[in-house]
Amino acid sequence: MATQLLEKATVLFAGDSGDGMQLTGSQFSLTTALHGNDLATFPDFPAEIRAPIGTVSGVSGFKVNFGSTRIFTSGGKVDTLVAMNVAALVKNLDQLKANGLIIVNEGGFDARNLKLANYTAGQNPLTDGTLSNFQVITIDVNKLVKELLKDSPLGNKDRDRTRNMFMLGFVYWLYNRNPESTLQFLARKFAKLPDVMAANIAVFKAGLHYADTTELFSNRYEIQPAQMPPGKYRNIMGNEGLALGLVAASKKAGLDLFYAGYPITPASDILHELSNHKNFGVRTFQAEDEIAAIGAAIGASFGGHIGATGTSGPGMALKTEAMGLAFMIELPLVIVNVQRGGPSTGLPTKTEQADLLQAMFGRNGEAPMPVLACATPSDCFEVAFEATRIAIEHMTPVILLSDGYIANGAEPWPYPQAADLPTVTPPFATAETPYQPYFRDEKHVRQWAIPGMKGMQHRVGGLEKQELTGNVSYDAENHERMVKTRAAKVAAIANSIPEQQFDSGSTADPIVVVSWGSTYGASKVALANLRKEGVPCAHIHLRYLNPFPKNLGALLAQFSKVIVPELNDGQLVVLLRRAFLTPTESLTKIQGKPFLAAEIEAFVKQQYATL
Amino acid sequence: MATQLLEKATVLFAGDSGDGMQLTGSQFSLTTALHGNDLATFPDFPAEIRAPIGTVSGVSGFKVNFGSTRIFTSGGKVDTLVAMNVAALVKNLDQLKANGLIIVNEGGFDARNLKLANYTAGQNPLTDGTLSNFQVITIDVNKLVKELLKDSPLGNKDRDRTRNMFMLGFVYWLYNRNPESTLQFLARKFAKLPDVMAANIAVFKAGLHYADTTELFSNRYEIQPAQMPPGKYRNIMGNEGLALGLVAASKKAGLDLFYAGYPITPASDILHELSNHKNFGVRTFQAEDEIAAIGAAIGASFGGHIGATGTSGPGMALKTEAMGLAFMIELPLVIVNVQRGGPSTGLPTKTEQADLLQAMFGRNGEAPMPVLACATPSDCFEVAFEATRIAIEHMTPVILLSDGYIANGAEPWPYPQAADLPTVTPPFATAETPYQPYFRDEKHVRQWAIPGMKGMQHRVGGLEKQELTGNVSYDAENHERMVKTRAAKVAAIANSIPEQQFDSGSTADPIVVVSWGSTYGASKVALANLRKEGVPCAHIHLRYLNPFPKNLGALLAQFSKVIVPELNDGQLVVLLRRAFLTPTESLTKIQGKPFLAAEIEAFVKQQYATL
Amino acid sequence: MTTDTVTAKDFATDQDVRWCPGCGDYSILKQVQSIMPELGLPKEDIAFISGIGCSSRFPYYMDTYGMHSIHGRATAIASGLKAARPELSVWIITGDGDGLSIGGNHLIHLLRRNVDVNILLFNNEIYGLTKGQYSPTSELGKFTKSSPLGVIDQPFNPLSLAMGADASFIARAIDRDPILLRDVLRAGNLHKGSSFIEIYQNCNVFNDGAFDPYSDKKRKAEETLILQEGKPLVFGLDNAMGIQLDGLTPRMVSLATCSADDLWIHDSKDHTKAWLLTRFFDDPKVAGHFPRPFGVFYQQERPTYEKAMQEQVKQAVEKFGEGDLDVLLAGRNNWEI
Amino acid sequence: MTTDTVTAKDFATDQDVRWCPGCGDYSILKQVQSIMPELGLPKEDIAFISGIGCSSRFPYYMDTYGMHSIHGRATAIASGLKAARPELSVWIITGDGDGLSIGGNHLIHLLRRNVDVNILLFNNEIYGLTKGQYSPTSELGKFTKSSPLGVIDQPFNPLSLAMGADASFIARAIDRDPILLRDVLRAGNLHKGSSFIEIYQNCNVFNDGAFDPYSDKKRKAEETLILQEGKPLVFGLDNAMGIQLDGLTPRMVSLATCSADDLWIHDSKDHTKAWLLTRFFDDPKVAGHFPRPFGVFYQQERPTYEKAMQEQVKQAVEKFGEGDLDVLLAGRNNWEI
Ligand SMILES: Cc1ncc(C[n+]2csc(CCOP(=O)(O)OP(=O)(O)O)c2C)c(N)n1
Ligand SMILES: Cc1ncc(C[n+]2csc(CCOP(=O)(O)OP(=O)(O)O)c2C)c(N)n1
Ligand code: SF4
Ligand code: SF4
Ligand SMILES: [Mg+2]
Ligand SMILES: [Mg+2]
Repeated sequence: MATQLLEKATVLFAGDSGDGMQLTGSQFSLTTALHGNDLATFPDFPAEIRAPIGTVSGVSGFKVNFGSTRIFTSGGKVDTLVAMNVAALVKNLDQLKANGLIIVNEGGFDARNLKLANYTAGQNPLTDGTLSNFQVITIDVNKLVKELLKDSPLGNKDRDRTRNMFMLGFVYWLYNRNPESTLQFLARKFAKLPDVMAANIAVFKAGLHYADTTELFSNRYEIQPAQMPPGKYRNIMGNEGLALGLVAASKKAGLDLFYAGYPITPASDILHELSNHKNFGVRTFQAEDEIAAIGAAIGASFGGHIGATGTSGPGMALKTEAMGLAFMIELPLVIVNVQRGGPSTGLPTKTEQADLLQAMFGRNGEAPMPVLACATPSDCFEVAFEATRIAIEHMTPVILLSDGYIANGAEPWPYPQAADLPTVTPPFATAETPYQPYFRDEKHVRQWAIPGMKGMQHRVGGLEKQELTGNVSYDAENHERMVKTRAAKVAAIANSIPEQQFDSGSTADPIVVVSWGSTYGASKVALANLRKEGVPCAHIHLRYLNPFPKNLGALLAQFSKVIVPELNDGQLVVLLRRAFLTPTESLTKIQGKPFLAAEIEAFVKQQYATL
Repeated sequence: MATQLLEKATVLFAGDSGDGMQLTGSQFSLTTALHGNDLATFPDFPAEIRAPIGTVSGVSGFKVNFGSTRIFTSGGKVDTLVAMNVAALVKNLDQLKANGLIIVNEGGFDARNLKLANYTAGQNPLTDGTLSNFQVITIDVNKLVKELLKDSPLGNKDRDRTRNMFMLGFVYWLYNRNPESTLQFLARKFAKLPDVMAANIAVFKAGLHYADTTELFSNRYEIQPAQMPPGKYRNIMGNEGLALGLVAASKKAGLDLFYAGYPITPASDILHELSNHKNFGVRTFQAEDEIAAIGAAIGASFGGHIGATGTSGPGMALKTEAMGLAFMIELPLVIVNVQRGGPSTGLPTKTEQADLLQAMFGRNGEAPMPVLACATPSDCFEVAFEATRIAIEHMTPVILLSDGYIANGAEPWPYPQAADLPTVTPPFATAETPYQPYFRDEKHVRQWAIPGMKGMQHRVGGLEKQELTGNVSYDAENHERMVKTRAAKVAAIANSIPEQQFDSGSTADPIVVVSWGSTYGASKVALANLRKEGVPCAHIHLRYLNPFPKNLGALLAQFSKVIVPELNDGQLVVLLRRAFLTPTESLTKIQGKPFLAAEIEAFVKQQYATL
Repeated sequence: MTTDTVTAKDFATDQDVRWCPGCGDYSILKQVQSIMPELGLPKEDIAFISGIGCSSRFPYYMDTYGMHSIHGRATAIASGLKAARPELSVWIITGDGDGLSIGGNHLIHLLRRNVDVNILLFNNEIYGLTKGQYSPTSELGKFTKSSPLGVIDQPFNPLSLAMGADASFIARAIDRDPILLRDVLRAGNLHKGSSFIEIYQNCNVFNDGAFDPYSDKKRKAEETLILQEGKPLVFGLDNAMGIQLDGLTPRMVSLATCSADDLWIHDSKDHTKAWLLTRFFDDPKVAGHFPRPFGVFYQQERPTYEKAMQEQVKQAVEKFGEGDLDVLLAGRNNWEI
Repeated sequence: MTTDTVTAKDFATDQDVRWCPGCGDYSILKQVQSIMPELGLPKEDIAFISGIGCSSRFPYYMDTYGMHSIHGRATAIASGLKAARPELSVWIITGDGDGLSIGGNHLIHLLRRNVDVNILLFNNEIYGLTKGQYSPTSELGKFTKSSPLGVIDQPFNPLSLAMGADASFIARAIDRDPILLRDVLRAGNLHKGSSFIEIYQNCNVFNDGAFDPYSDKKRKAEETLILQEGKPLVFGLDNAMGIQLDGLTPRMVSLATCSADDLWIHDSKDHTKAWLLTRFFDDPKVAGHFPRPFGVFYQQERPTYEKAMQEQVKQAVEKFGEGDLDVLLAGRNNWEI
């Protein structure tokens, strides 16, 4: 049996919502990460909990892009598609590379499934030539599993649920993965259900063996460990990284984290994750709604914890009034928006970047807040840490934008050592001088006195306040000064953040691509390809959207073309025009899914042609 | 007794919150309007219901600017200041013209009042030379009223409450006003309290007579009727005009108006006003909060009424999620924001224009809505009518921005005849073709089917919907098309609104001042003065902020300098840069009060000098 | 459309029903559709308004006018719709999260106002759509995705809450007893005023079996107390048990030792009794617990909000005459130039 | 600071008190300041959190930590503060609009969670700060700025609502009875859990005299029923009248014809009795109406939210050890390159 060395590959597991594709994909990812590959994943599931079985709208998919080189997106076209039923095949066929491999569960192609996927009687994609440009392997997993488990004490439903393990084992063999961590996982997960454990392990191994023994393949694939910088790695999902970033920053600030949230897709996992870390002094508060959540977080911050709250678009809308309060009382607070397709309820399980202007301007009155965005699952950790640092050290609410794509995506992460993380210093009031709640330091930051600090009792609130004393003031000039000072305080954060660097290229290039948030990966890959092809373009990725890094305007001014790819109708463009009057070329995609590198490449080339 | 003819004058009535200055000012305004003068008013009162008596923060003022020429602002410096007590004098002295007239109630300058206004014992502005540059008339109104009413059956408190009438009568004499309408007003207001009526009338007349007989003046003033276009006039306050605009448009559309609100300064009066017009089929719903208010209005629109809701900044923040729903389900809805000083609770009784960007961008996802702004109290009527027309004819929520300055201000209004108002045509579905809720006409407008229409049952909602059918759709391309179509629908409104005109000047001038909302008046006066002085500048006033009139970009491109005065930190500027990359000079004032024309003049001159 | 030819099927739409197989929502949908013809209204005069949640997908499956609105706000939206259009039959579909968590305030305000709508609160004691966090009706100590160490928030007693908010009609039903569910729906529909109907609904994915005591064939008789107007409160196998009132204190008694005449007779007009019934809310795992009542607890006639609003419009017309726009525009004081 | 030397005055700030002269808020401020020393806590361990409204200006006048937050959200903010800092004494100041209209939902959720705070709801049956619109406690038919034809919304019964939300402590007081007000404040402070205290407060500008029946010297005795633990319910001039319970039905009786021993004895632990007392809510203009009860209606010990939260943190530490950041960052599966 020959082993073919590949540089990278993309595998897509697709099946019905009930087929366990998310678990299958996660296991494959973990094993692949442990194998030393770099990777990126992209789960894609329906908005319904259990969309109608067998229908196209009920298909759940999990895509893994992995390689021996660095991986920056969850991949474009797919090399290997696992299709558990007709609908899964139909829905994903257009993602497959020409001559790509399809592994089909024949059991999912019976008359019922064909009908549910809208095939007329007698038609079947397995036989009608649809798949003639692909390599197809057909296995009747249903039958095999039935046979294998015929003596199992499990009921039919539970038996059928193991089918995904067959496919997982099969693909492990194909890509030469080590089954060990999955075997351990199954043992742990079903520790209390020995029959279920036995069945799953048996089926998983059956998949492995079936691939090995049936001579379906003339070769298997090997993707060698990637040349990643040496260090300790783990797999991390975006929401998980974000949660850990909050915990880490709170610890480095010597504060307890108080996270208040109301469940909403795709932000709920932050709440779930943090509720498991109470031994870090983390308190999680599931509030009655998003307003109560930010309210409770403000209360906790007033009490000297670091308050944080997370949500997605519709919940963000509800928080805006309270964000204004947090802004006025100048307390640290982290507000996370894991963006999803909008507007309104929109596309709850899909990704989008259309809440940037809401983050910037979605409040009554002049209430500028720092806004940061995460680029990748592991970047979520860093940005959450940084957002928390800014909130605490600058006594301000901070908005952190993530999105559904990175929130649910995963990648290997060279996690840091606690000791190497920077210390965060809350500007606590000291007893040296009489406490004045709105006395400010040279960064315009006020001092923080929390209940329990003797002699520093004071009142804060949403009415305009007098400089220094914080007493209510309706004085005209005082109001103007306070508005300007609060703006200056946020602007001054630019002094404490790094200057903007190039991700690739330099001012010598005529074109620059400016990305933000999750469009990082696709932009990076596109730029690498373009430069290979000789298109002279640079890449700037923005972590800080407000304030911008100090040198950004000067940098952009040096390019003939500034190209801004965004998963919205052109929102960063508004901010660049506002700040620098930069003429920009906007590349937008509003389809609930991430850019393909190829889309960015094509656009840049087209723009290059007009230079 | 000589009568001096004046072109215009500004009178400011100032006293304690309990002194009835708002009523005094309104009466003076009404009489002045009936006299045929043009006028503009500006009430200015504390946020507290009854701020501590006698203190500067408790002062309530009402300013009336009136003339025989057209009046566009509530005036700059004051000619005549009526001061009921020390605090009223202290607070307003800097508004007085050099050599201006002060009419002082000496009874309000006793030791207690002096102390409350922070005078140290023995000091008194009446005697310490503070007023040497002014004409001062001192009357002990307290004593006179006490004497006058010594036989009145009224209690002390009620007697004291009539003091404002003395001043009113006094000023009527001075400015030659006809007392008749005020006498009628008092008779009507206190019809059920004959003693109170008698006392008020007696004191009012006493004021008139006192001025006439005491020879305090060598002359009185006359301000002749203004040269206003002929027609029928009435006085109108901004919120009142806005309410009438909503009623009128609903009638012209053949729909009932359903107004849902939650009280908030300075928007509450719209609710109050409309609750008096139930005989027009108007329903008012005082909701439990702003979210319920917009919710109920959406429900009413779904039911085929024209739903409207009004609020101010903090309430607007709460409505943003539901605005997204209204945008998705494409129902007519008018959302009024009477802006006040922000952020957060801010300066509730002061004016500001700082919610423009919130109106534009304060929603999750891509949800552009038409935004209009009112310029003056009477313009409130027209813009409310127009906003309602757009909402109905284009099936979209529309945001209407007013502010505290015009909401509470008043001016004479050449009110229209109902028959002359345009007809509004709701795009009701017809039975000709099978109803498809998201079928659109050439303006991208969908048809409206309301409960009770047979065979047109359909479901709407906040999830993304399929073109034509309106069924839920998670399809990628459909989503992109729908986002673009909804934006195109709003953009297409530019075809149904007038092209932008100049308020004064033309493209021949090198400078243009672009105003929006309530800065209209000050800008207009400034521009008139500037042009008189030979500064070549034009004036564009924007009623439509989204979409902009079609020709706006082309117009602006023809000027060397675009100056944008705003009562915020530069928000329209963001929109102009976004739309046209227009370099702008921003003139901002964030003091909770309107521009003075002089401030705009100075800025324009300074900019002119750098040309 | 003549309404007497209409059947349940006419109320189905062409949309695929997208709940999980086995979800209790199916039964509720079926019972609602099946009583629709009894309304005696054409389909176009009926509206279903929902918030967000699994349950809130309901309107897509009803061939009436409908809105799948935003989380927690169906009550507010329906209030506006009914106030504007009193002649419509308006149904609100909500969940324990949608109606009691984010939407709690609009719900209690609607109830006190007595807007004449029917509120069906699908209580599955969990957040279904967001995949399994605890809700305001989840029991103390419950392990869920967001409470890995157990819930520490005392749950609401939804019917007590509704009574606290002066609801004029409250009832409880369960997905697995279609006959009772239909009876309750009918009664709610007939009631003029806000009808608050809590429906226990099994979420077989995230909270399977939460209401088994009340539907399980073996336990049902002991655990449920079916309320029947004018009838004594009896329960248990062969109705061998009854409830007696000893002063303010309800007691369970055996009919072997006590005559049915001495039992508490159900009177849905009695406010205090209804309150006491809402307090039959024990954990069925606790010894000596009371059975859980089902049926109509309380109904009271009082003026509805939309009628009062209509009345004011009528009065205003009587008093001031049909509004004349020209009079309004001219105001009280005007002059000519 | 030794707390025993502290007096009411120490709790005043240097800010001018800005309520209208004659406003009932002054008395409430005074009584609160005067019981503060009895808390036995240094000033820095006390926090007053308010929403928006006339009443909500309160924190500016208390020399403790304080927040004048946004409309309706004090309850949410205080929940977070107390959960984070259980050792603080947290007081919520709210109005009938702030607490029951826009803030109704946070209020009922706080009550069910039993966060150990004291809620003072200043009920003046009007919106004061926005100048006189009706509130959710304004009576039917009332003419206000926003109801020129009379209110059509049935008002809340705030104490019934609180009981519906499973409040663990409810009480009523009035601005003009300082002694009773102080007693109730003390009881609320001592209660471990959410103390919901409704305080009738005269708004002499927009709703003057709303509570005159309960404060007017001449009518007070007939119109108020002062609840005293373990004592019979008596009222009227010379306590000549009493309340008896006839089954579930309360009746007013004359003590001339009935012995005090047969009267209803106040027991603030009795949930059903407390409920019945909240229903003593008649319009005093209606003949045969019951007197309005004042004092502590109900108190029940049950676990507080913040204690349970603290407990979980402790348990987590016991089970998993004090969190080690390096272990957290490394996760379960990692590898070295
Ligand atoms: C403003 C807002 N917050 C949160 C959500 C997410 N969300 C959708 S449904 C839901 C709760 C669902 O629970 P429930 O109302 O009990 O309905 P079920 O799914 O159980 O039928 C939540 C939190 C949302 N859509 N909008
Ligand atoms: C979001 C929001 N909506 C509305 C308001 C306006 N507002 C301020 S206080 C208030 C109600 C006041 O009534 P209440 O709570 O009874 O307090 P009171 O003034 O009577 O003490 C309202 C509606 C606001 N500040 N914020
Ligand atoms: S998740 Fe639960 S409630 Fe939702 S559809 Fe599935 S079974 Fe029903
Ligand atoms: S308006 Fe009423 S509640 Fe407000 S301060 Fe004045 S008297 Fe008190
Ligand atoms: Mg639920
Ligand atoms: Mg009030």
